[in-house]
Amino acid sequence: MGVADAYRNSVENQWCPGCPNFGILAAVKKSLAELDLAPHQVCLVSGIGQAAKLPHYLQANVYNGLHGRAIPAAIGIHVANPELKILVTSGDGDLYGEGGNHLLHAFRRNPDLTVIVHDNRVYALTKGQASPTTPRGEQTRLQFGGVEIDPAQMLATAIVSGCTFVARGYAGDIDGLSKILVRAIQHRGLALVDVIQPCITWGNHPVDWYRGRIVPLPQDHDPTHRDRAIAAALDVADVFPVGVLYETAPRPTFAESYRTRVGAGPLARLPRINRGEVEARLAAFIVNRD
Amino acid sequence: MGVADAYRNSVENQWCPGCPNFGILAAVKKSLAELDLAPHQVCLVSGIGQAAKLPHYLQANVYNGLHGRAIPAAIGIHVANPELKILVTSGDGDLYGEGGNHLLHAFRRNPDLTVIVHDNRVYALTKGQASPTTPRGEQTRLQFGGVEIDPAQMLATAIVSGCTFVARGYAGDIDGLSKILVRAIQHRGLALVDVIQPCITWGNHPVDWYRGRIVPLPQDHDPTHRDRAIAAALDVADVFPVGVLYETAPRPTFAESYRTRVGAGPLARLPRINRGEVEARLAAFIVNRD
Amino acid sequence: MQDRSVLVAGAAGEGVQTIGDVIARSFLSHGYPVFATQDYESRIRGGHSSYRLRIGDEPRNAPRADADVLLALNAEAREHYQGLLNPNGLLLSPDSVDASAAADGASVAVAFSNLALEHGGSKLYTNSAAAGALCAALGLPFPVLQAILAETFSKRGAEVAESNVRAAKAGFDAARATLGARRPAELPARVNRYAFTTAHETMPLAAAAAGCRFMAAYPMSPSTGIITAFARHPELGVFAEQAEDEIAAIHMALGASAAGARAMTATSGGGFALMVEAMSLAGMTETPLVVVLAQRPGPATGLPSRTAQEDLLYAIHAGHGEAPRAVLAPSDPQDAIEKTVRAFDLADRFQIPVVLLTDQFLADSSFSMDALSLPSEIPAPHLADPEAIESVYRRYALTEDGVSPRLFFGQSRHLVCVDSDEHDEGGHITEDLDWMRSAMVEKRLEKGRRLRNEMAAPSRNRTEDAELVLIGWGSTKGAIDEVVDLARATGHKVGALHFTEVWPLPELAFPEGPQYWVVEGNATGQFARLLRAECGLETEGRIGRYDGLPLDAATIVKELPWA
Amino acid sequence: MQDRSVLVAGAAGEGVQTIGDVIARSFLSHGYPVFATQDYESRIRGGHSSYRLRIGDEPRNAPRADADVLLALNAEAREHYQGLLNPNGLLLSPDSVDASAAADGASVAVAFSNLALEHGGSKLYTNSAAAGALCAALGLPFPVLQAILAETFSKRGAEVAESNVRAAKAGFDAARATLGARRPAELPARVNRYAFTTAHETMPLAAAAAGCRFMAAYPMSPSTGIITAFARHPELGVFAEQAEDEIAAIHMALGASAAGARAMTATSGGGFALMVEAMSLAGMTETPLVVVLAQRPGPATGLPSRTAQEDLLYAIHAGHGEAPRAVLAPSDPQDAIEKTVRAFDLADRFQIPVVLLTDQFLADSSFSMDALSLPSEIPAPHLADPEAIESVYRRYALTEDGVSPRLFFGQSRHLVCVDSDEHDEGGHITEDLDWMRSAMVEKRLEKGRRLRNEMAAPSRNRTEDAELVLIGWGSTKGAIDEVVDLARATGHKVGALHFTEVWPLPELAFPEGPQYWVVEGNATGQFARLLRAECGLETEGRIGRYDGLPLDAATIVKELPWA
Ligand SMILES: Cc1ncc(C[n+]2csc(CCOP(=O)(O)OP(=O)(O)O)c2C)c(N)n1
Ligand SMILES: Cc1ncc(C[n+]2csc(CCOP(=O)(O)OP(=O)(O)O)c2C)c(N)n1
Ligand code: SF4
Ligand code: SF4
Ligand SMILES: [Mg+2]
Ligand SMILES: [Mg+2]
Repeated sequence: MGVADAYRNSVENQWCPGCPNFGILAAVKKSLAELDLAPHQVCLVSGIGQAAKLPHYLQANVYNGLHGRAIPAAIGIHVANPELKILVTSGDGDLYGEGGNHLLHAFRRNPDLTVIVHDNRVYALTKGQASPTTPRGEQTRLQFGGVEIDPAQMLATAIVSGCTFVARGYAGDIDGLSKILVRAIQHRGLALVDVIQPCITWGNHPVDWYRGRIVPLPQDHDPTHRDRAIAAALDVADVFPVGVLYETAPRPTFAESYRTRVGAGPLARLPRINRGEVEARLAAFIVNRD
Repeated sequence: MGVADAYRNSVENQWCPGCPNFGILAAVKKSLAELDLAPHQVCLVSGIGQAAKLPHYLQANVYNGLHGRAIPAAIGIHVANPELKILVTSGDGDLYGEGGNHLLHAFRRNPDLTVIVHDNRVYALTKGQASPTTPRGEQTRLQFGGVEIDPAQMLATAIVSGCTFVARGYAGDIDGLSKILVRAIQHRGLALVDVIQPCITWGNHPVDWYRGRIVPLPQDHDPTHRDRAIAAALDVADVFPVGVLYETAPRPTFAESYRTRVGAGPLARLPRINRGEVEARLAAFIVNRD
Repeated sequence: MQDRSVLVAGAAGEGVQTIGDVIARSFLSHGYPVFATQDYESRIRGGHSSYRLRIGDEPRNAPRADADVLLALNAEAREHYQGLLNPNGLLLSPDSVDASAAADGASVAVAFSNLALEHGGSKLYTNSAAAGALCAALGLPFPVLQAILAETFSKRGAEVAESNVRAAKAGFDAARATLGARRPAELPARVNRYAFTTAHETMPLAAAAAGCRFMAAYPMSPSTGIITAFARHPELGVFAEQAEDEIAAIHMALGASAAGARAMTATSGGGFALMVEAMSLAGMTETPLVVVLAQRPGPATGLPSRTAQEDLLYAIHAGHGEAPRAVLAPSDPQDAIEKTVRAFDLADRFQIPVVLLTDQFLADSSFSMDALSLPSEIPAPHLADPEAIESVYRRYALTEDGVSPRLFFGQSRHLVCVDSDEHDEGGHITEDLDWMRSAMVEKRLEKGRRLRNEMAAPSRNRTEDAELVLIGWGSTKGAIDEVVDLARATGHKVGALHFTEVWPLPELAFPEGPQYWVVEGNATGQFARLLRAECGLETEGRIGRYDGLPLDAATIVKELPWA
Repeated sequence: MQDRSVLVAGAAGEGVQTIGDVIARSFLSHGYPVFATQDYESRIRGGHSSYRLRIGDEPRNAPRADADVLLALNAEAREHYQGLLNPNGLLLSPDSVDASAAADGASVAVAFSNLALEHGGSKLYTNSAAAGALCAALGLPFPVLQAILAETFSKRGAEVAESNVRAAKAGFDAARATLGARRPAELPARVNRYAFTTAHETMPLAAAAAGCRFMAAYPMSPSTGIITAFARHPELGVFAEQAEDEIAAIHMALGASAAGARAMTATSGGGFALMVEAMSLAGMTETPLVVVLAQRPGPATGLPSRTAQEDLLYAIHAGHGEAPRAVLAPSDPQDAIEKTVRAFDLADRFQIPVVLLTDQFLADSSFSMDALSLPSEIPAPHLADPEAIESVYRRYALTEDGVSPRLFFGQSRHLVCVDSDEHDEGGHITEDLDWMRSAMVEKRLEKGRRLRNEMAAPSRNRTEDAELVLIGWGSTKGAIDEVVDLARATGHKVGALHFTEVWPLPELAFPEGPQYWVVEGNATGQFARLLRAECGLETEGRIGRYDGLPLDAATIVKELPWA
């Protein structure tokens, strides 16, 4: 088991002092250490937003792409180098708003990724507009009269869409979160972890408000029971059940059949196709060769 | 009650002779007639695909926009002229694939639209690639070895996302479908109707194959019961339960609060803002007027 | 008073903007015009940010990079910004600095937070203490600041207001004391009054006046202020929706427009990229639309909170296929009003998308304007009269000028068919290549030709006798006009041509004689290339800036041939 | 044999393509080159579609709009296409036509389907009967067709093959009988052999040879064939994924590329619009990528199954901010091989996105080529050696040529940081405007300058003594070369310059003397504008086509100054 310090780098952190994002960062490091993954075995993929800056703040490979596009980029990376452990870390706006379609279809593809959503219920980097998870009625720096539409239900959507690992975590509980993350990273296929992450700058509630509402899933929660999992996923009016909501047997992961054909390892290491084989195909365009 | 013939126009139909799309067209006309809607009160909105050509084939207002973008266009039309009955008619590729994100967020907004998905489980206009609903394992003109990912579960997603009317229809049953459509159009808020529409050119199964698998929902199906509705929505391995899967009390529809402010009717009919009011605001930028 | 540049610097979240704003308002209320720019990082707390004020007797709405006075709220800010301080400048900071750092200038240490605690009762009032010190350093009578502070904090109750004023007074007194003999003469009050605001604040008002009723957008710096203004002022009557993404935003706006509402969206380069397909759609369906494209440095995420003019050719060419569009690039808050009204009018009359090309500099810089006014006439929407249409309505009827009478969905019993495929006059899909396709292409092009005839020529500044003509576009007008004055003052016959309607370019002649130099906020000379392509103009020189900061006169002057 | 144009016309789904293909293969196997184009509507059944063959002694890979022989499968097809029949042309159709309709030409009625039923045993063999009739009308010995039919239908069993042959023979005999004295002399066999294929069929093979391992795309005409080829031939080893949308497609490809795989995507204008933001990303993150942009007429959905060259300036400028890219526009299936290999090489060496700009004409037209070959050397990927990197790896290390050594994720213990913000050498977000931002802009521009030095000059066809030089780009080469020959044959000194590397344009000189005319498949003269902007070339004339059909020599000749 490694130590979380091995992932420390010297990049200046741009988050607000005291932001629960630091808790997520700590939990990520802790879980990687626990799993004894060396930095070069890990690739962190993100979009744009406050959350999406996370990959810069630890030692690992980093792909910090465009707002909303972490998922397809991560899928490409996953196919091209299946040896990497890939974590997507981005915001609720990024993954559920701009990138919603990619997540929806990622559930279908089931690539071996851990998707960590920093769910602060706000667009923080752009200074406080509603995110897809902002509850109806809450005021923001754009929805001055209160949000007038219902929040997205991406955990429940994941469950009905065939995602086999769906969890909710809390940024304020580094140990608890890192335990969930260890399971998520170990899970074969796409694992979705929505992390309640109060924004202390733009959020409508102080951290305390959340702390009181974070409750562990009931002891007897059966993570293989779809309806109960959905109920726990939807049930966020004034309480946030935390833990692994849903976990079933892994489904085939993305690109498995291609991989059995071409073999393991990075695509860049595969030999180039035999020149003669292509030339033969070009020759086959000649009509009626004798 | 009007007659469906009132919606007939003289545009040449480009569908394959015998395509079940004709059944959907007939059911749409029938339901509009039943509801006594004059053509100019109706606006049909579509994306691109074989299905998306439907609006051209009847007398009504038409917005045939881009592939995947029918939903946001329909929302804009709905806000700008709430007097219109708006039907979105487009393909499974269009609405669940390219346009997936819009549908996901439309469930949250709950605009008063009827969304009719021509679910032929294929990209027909582009000649036979998998659509988001093509079952795993089925061969297509692109997935030669069979589809390797799971189908999208948009009906179940709608249910967990707050959509209050979710139905499955069958293109081969014009009467049954038009009954569902009448209810869907009458429903306040977004109504999603997924219509099983066998493609007789690119589909892997003849119409007969489907016909045998179309079953009405059980007599005792309770459309307000979320878990049962989800089960019926997901349950399409080899049987398609047809009918209204889910229906609950309408939620507030999109733009209601704006509408109470500015009044009913097309925005284009509202008087322009008083010039003086804007001038006063410009004058307010003067610092320390005396 | 002579032209002064004042820089307030600190970390994000530290109140730089509050101080800057209070000082700006104080000077304005004292009768002096202020030009204020903001410089900040893409983060919420920490880092470096500054508010720069340029104060003088006459409005000079152009940035200055150097500072006569630097107020640094902390040591990091001082270090980061003190290189900008002029040789005889004054440094105000909470800690004393060794002489060398402040070179020939003066360094005044005022313990803002201690004073705030002591006199205001809390460190919360540190910023007011700093503002007071700045006020002293600039010769502004304290009562002016006092009035502005009282007004600013009145909403938070009398006690808070008074504490702020006390802290400010303490800062003021402390600075005066420390300055001693170096303290400036007290500035006399003037009667002049100025409107003080940004282009992104005037544009939503102009849009509402132009009849805009629908706005959908997705937040993106530096464009977010536009939708925010509509949301903050529901009385403007503009329905404003935050979409799930930019694609949805523009398609919502197009749908609304087809249904008769004047509609717009706003974004920056990355979001505009996602709207490109819909720009092409607007061209094909001939649906009026106004799109604000607020530029920031790219590529990709680039520098989200900085400025650039890198998206000109992109704004013009973004969209597959060929259809007319207009691109307008306003130069200041008043021009932004006029261009916004014009954008809605052009969009409506030609049934095209119109891009309003702004940038972070325009979004965040407050100009002092003698007055702000709406155009004397705001054109009415150009919708057809359904009664005047006999028999069957055809949305794309072929006409001489290429513009078809436009009805909207549900306007009457006439049915409206809007289609993204190549279509016939009725709007239905066509595959008639013998005639209909070409007729529709020519219809759309004809609109473009007529549009071109209406585009405005550039404004001229002392070009009559100029030996060197600087050509600029959009937000750089203030800086370039200043260069003209500076150059003339040193005996160089410089003039300027300034474009605020950049696409399509009208027929233009560039008389032989002067050298032409293009000045723009990018590295590749986009407008220079455009002038070459469209007007055959061979320019002699190019001045580009691409470090994320706005073009200022000093930077331009340094590049002139005699510099 | 003299150059003959044969048009097979019918409704979609009626077998037009099968007949055309069988006839084309028959001629090819008899030793004659064929050029075949397809014309069809955006629907699955019905409407009008045609397969056009141009047959001669020498390859003439250029479209002809007129027809010497028209085979119409039904009355609607006959009506739709018979205007194209030359005065002495021959009309073959199932129903007899009154003399006036076939003017000076001959009209031969052969009841294809009855013959099929009678001799083949089923109407299913109607197309073979028609092919047989066509064979007779063209003087092709029946055994040639027989062999091709046997080969074509062998997979479906001997009986099906034989029935087809019998139906064909019946059609052949019936046509010969009806033609009587007008039947052509029997064509002698030749030993010549040609490769017969489209550019979109050779490109996937070239991509695989170039080391492409990853392709993600979303179906869109006319680009879909590219991903389909990879999927159909898993032996090529290219992972091919149908994405949920074009945005996902290009981001998947960029992710794969950052992880070391040579990657590509393919789309048409509307899908490319959705990739614009990622094009800018590729520029910023310096990630190699190849994008096939297969043009079709726009704007918006336009004419999905037709051809155009309307997306040139769009391909060049689509993306916010400024970063280098290359745009290559191949002219035929062999050139497409070379350009595809080159695209991967340029993408990799300069770490940029490269666009392969094709169109529906290139996608669907089969050329007869003397041979198809891979470039003699296929450059290896340009990845750095992790061993050679001491201490900390910096993805964006500043170098003289602007190109940083590239490692991929997981290649070694070195960590790779790829970032869309403006970044420092290590790839981390920077707000350093004093130096780092400008250094990174200049780094990227330097790559563009060096790229420009490597771009190929246009090919020349008889320009030495030309008085009129036609300038073309991309898929129009065959047509323009034919114009040169036609014009020379009538005493006009015409030459041609043809560009297949269209961005960036290299340093070029256009000697004074000849007139320069640009010929392109659009209405606004995009390449002419580009030449003016980049090279200052003032062109005297422009020939544009924008009706959805490919440029052909006759159409161009009509526009020449002496026409
Ligand atoms: C295409 C595009 N649209 C918009 C933006 C502007 N933008 C940057 S971050 C962000 C929202 C971030 O919200 P979230 O993902 O929840 O992250 P947070 O900042 O809350 O951690 C937006 C809209 C962008 N960078 N790119
Ligand atoms: C942006 C964009 N991408 C791709 C296409 C090509 N395209 C046209 S229709 C279609 C799929 C249609 O499938 P579906 O929506 O299921 O309709 P169907 O034809 O099956 O009725 C695609 C991919 C397009 N027109 N625009
Ligand atoms: S703005 Fe909110 S989410 Fe972002 S760093 Fe600050 S507290 Fe955290
Ligand atoms: S291709 Fe399929 S869906 Fe389209 S019209 Fe034909 S049968 Fe119907
Ligand atoms: Mg967030
Ligand atoms: Mg479909």
